[in-house]
Amino acid sequence: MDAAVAFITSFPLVLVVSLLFEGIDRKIHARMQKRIGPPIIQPFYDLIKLFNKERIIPVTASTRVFEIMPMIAAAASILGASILLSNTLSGLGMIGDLILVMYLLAMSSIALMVGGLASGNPYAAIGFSRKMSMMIAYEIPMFIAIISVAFGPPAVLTIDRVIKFQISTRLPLAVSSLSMASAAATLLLCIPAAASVVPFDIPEAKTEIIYGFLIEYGGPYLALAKIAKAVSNFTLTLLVSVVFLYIPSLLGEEALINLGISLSICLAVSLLIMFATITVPRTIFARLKIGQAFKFYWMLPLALSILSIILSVIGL
Amino acid sequence: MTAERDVEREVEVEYTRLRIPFGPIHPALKEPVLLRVSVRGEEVVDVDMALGHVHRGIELLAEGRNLIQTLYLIERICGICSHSHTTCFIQALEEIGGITPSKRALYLRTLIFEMERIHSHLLLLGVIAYEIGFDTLFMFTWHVREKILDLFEKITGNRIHHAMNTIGGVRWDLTPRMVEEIDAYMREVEKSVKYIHNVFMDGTVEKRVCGLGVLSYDDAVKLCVVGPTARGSGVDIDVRRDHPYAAYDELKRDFSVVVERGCDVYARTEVRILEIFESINIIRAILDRLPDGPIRPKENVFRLMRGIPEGEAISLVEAPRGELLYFVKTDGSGGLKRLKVRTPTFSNLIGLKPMLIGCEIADVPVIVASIDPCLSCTNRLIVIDQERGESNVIDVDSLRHRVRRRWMRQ
Amino acid sequence: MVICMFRLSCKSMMFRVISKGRVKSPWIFHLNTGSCNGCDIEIVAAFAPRYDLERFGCLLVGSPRHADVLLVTGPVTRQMLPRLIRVYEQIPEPKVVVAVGTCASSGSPFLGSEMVEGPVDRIIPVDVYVIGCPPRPEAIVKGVVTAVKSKFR
Amino acid sequence: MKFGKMLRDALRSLFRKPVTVEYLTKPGRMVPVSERFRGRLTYDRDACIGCLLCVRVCPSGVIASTEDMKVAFNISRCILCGQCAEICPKEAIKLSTQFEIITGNKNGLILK
Repeated sequence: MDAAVAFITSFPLVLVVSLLFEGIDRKIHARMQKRIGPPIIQPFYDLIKLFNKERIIPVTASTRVFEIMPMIAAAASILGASILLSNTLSGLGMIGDLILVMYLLAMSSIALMVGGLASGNPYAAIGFSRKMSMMIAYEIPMFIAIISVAFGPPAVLTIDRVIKFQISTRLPLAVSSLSMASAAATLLLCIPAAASVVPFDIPEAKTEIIYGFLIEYGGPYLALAKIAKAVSNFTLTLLVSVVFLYIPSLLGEEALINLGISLSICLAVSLLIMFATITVPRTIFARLKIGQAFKFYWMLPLALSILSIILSVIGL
Repeated sequence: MTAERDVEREVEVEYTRLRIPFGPIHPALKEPVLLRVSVRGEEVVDVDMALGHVHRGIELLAEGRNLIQTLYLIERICGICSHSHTTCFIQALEEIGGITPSKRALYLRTLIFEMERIHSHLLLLGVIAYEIGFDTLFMFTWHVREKILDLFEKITGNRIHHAMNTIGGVRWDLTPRMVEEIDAYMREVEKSVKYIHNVFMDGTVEKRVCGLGVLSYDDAVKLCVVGPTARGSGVDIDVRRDHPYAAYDELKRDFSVVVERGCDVYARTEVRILEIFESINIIRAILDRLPDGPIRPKENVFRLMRGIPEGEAISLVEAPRGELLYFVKTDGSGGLKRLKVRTPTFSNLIGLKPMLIGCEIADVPVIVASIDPCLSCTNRLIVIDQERGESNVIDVDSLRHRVRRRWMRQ
Repeated sequence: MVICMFRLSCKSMMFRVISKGRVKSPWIFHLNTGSCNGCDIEIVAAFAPRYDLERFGCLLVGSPRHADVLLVTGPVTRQMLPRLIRVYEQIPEPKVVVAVGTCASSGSPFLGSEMVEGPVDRIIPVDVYVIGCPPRPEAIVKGVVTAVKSKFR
Repeated sequence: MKFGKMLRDALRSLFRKPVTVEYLTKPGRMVPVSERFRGRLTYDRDACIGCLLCVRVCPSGVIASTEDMKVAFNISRCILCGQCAEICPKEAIKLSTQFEIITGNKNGLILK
């Protein structure tokens, strides 16, 4: 497929799929709590409503930053998701696009943080400082895990080449070697924190600091922030499913010919990943405190990611 | 030298602290209270409390109304422990009027009392789960609570305000079918509460509630905290055992007072969970030994009200949150001269300060919830002008005059 | 002519989509202005599994900036009066106010108290009153749904 | 210390029927209202003898006497305690089991 066409068509696709994912997540969450829950297309209703609400900018806010940051956040996460998706579909890879995707994801959450801080609300300030420490906790293991792909058997940081490597070995990357397995585990452990769901929703804890940096956002800004969050959650799960668990590679060369089938398998795998790393934890755990979360991330995922890099240097 | 360093430290604390108004409108608080929390980083260094957001002037309103009207008015002091309030008030009236309710009425009063305790404790367990972000446990607990509310609706006709008490007895009787239903429900509730108890020992929950909000035994005695808050700190007090009222005198052997020595949030939570089991035991004993007889005097309630002479009495009950005290002074013609209510939360709120200082921001809602604050109980007859920061004491007589005038106007 | 018709139909389509979005996702902010907790716990019970307000798309939000529906309980006490007005102003348009419980609707039985500033509709416009002391969660569910449908459609 | 004690229960309830009562979405579904439920007042004007006992016991000023020695009710003030129904000597006031008293206009709630 032509790269430009793939890139452009992936914008609406990313939006629709990530919102659907969020709807499914909410539905399953509700069913696990023994209730019916909202319809699956609920996020669409929410967005339509939010975009048509009044814009209120608090007096204490620095207006420009407050207004622009949600847009940057949404743009960055959509761009990241569509780069990932289009590079999966089309054979034309940009060199180092894995790092680019990770950067854009981090960028989107940083933009939200800064925008929230600009609102001047004390709760937003606490949310900012909490998110900052959380990002230090989870971004480092995540980046190390991604970099270990470059040290490992695929020896590249390009999505397209990683996929081709998996197809050539006819095995998903996470199964192929010990180092990649631990890198995949690191990423999976980091998803709840990056998506900021219970037990790691400390920066947005509703009952403690009332959504943290989102407290003053309302109407269209909140809609943009919601899009940014939904899309970046989707991107994270898709990233793991494409880079580490590319199940279509079991089909061999056919995976590259029947793009539709391989894409739908990828989406199904990322849905499963979302269920396991976002929906289930937020149903069965209580929220941790920031110190405890920090300790957890620097105990387990960081150790795992360093292990993966050591293993891949050794060549396991 | 050390003094200098202290001053230096104080200046630094003053410079780096952030004052956060926690409430009065906050999703963690179902009722408005304002906690001015000063934090440094995540650590709480100082707490200041401002009450009075739910102050409705009930004690004053009661003085302008007759006893029956007051009975339903004071039921609206609190929606969670409404039966405790009316029981306490009615007991005082009966003492003044020399009316003895029948055995069956007393047993029924106790039955509703204990059911209310179960419902209140389950509600609190749900709220604690909600504060720590454990939504599923919250949903589960509140679903179990629905069963108790169903029973309330079947027995008394409303889920929250039971309107069970009347002068000299109770208003609704139990039918044999209801007895069976209560028994069956109690079995279900017992099973579910055992499950909830198990889930409260989950790792993430334990990380959030253990070793937090410590209120030592000495502090608890010094600050006169009551109810489960005191019992969680090892203070062995319970009005039901110490000054038995209603039918508790005869049910003494069917329950024991739960005392924990953990002093933290978890201890207070566990006291409540174990008290639910004790309440179930009491309810079973009541159903076994429910005496026959009339539930209320044959006389018209209006005539009974007229028959209450001038006098005063103090009454005590053990509400779900602790000791509840009423002082009632009647005027002999069916009205009240003075009503004074001291609610358990009023005593317990003072205990919050030693609990909160030194904890993290994340712990504030959990600790506040752990004393089970019932602020609508607490806020009465303190007039404080918050905006100007001055307390505005209005002369009682002029206040009474103004209130009468408004009541007439409407 | 045809273009005009097309534009009109587009516009009406847009309106229909927007109103559908509004009806289907009312986010609720709950404000206690001195109630006895009865209504408050019934509102929370309406979100519990038995009644599950979330199946209508409702969410209980913690910040008035996110909300569409304001549920007010309690006769407005003197200290909560400025806060009620502030919260009402903080909610972005369009918004709906539902007075839950008898004391929010008419102030009874606290009418005549010096500290009660009268029922909610004396201070902010109220769209739907749910009478009851406290109303059953079902009544609250129905109150929210009727309010949203009557105002946003 | 064990983690995830609710996992089994949560997964099990995922495949079970939810406990939600589908009130409003499916007609006729609701939690049964008990017989003793104290709902909206009903008033039998013919049976009323005008003793005005109900006016004196009402805690919230719902009931007012009219000129022809009967009473009128302002239901928007009613706290549903049931004391008026209890004290009425002729059983002219009763409590129905109707619990949905929802209105956009309070003036429509005057009962005569």
